[in-house]
Amino acid sequence: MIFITTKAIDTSKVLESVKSKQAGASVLFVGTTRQFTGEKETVQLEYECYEAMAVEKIQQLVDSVQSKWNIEHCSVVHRIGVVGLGESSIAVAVSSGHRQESFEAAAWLVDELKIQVPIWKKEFWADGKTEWVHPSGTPKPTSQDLNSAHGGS
Amino acid sequence: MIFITTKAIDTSKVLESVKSKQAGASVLFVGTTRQFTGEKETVQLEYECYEAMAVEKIQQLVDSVQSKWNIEHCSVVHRIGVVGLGESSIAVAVSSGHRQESFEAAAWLVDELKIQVPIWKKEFWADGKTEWVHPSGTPKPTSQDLNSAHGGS
Amino acid sequence: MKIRIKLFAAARELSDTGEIGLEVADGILVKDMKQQISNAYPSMSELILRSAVSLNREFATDQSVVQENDEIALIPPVSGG
Amino acid sequence: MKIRIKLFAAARELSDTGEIGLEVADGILVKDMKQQISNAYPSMSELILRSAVSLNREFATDQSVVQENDEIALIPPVSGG
Repeated sequence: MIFITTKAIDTSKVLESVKSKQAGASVLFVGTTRQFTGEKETVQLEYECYEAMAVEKIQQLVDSVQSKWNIEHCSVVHRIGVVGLGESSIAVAVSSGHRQESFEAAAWLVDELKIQVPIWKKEFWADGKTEWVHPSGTPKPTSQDLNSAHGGS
Repeated sequence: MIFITTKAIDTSKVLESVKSKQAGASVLFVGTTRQFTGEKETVQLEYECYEAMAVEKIQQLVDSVQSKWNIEHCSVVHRIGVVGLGESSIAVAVSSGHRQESFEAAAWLVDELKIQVPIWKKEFWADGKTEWVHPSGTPKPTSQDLNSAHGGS
Repeated sequence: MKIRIKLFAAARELSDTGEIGLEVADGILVKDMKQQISNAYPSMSELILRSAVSLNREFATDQSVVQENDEIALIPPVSGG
Repeated sequence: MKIRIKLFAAARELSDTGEIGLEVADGILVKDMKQQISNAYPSMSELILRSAVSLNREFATDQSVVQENDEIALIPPVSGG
């Protein structure tokens, strides 16, 4: 299950989507809007994405997870639009025969998603200011990108 | 939330129990009854526990997690009795400001639970045989045990 | 002194009971208590070698002293999760 | 050749549009295209320095060749999750 939605994420459905009798372990990661970053207070976040590319990049990450680890299923759902305090912006679920694979794969997938997938977050601070969050690193082509340049599958 | 139950685990409630506006990340681990271990087929598992000690040991693990990592909340639910194929025997949820803490703490807690908490699993194999799973290692007192000998809080 | 020892999992099945009573010397060490259980219940002796003992719901060492009224349990290698 | 470039997030807000059109040399390299966007939209120039470019939904390098009818986007540093 891979999709991008403007609606609230049903995290139990994301977990359910990776269930398998072959799996002894499932790991669900949920990213939520945090109220404080240091001293600064957030009132809400707003996410924007380049949807066609985001879905393809997420699919590539899921494919990489499937090839790097012995896992059963992997699902990724990202919400866009306004995400209020405590609400979920992302849910990643992975199932595998043994737990180590699910933990590693889920953590890796979230790390990579934050580097490679064209989704952007706008902070709405409590002081009324807004700010697009643009980490210092520039998105870099991966070897996969270079191999499949102009591929776009 | 820490408890041991004979009923099916509501994993979404376990995840819900760690929600916090201070948390940007939640990780839920769910252990389920796997059908195959190598060539051997399982039809169900049955768990037994020394409940008073198990709850205390889980509480100690949760306390350790709270002191080792900067986390918001941590919940552990373990099911005992018969757990059918695909059903959940354990759910561990951790929330934290940032995701790395939740991933590390949840993985550590499950690892330690499997070493330190007096819960035992009986395999019911498809060939009709049954087997208590007793890993080769003997449960070892931790420094915490030695410090609190005859403590029992 | 008279002690009672809780048994679980394979130990419970091998002895066919969830708790056994034993008359032991005052101030007996855990290792000697384990030996005495082994002698009284030979069916458990192999498992006892691989098992820990808890006193008042904390793991004890072989050198721990068993006191009267301690809550004692034999803890075979655990397999929760 | 005439190309169209999708803009997102801060780039979209700085330029006040989700897509810009540009007349560029045939076979232009990504790095030269970025420079040309910078010249045409100075408000984005600082952000462009830190942004990647995608061609047909894959990240391109500075040396990638832009072809007519490519689906082109400027990708500021991402912050999903």
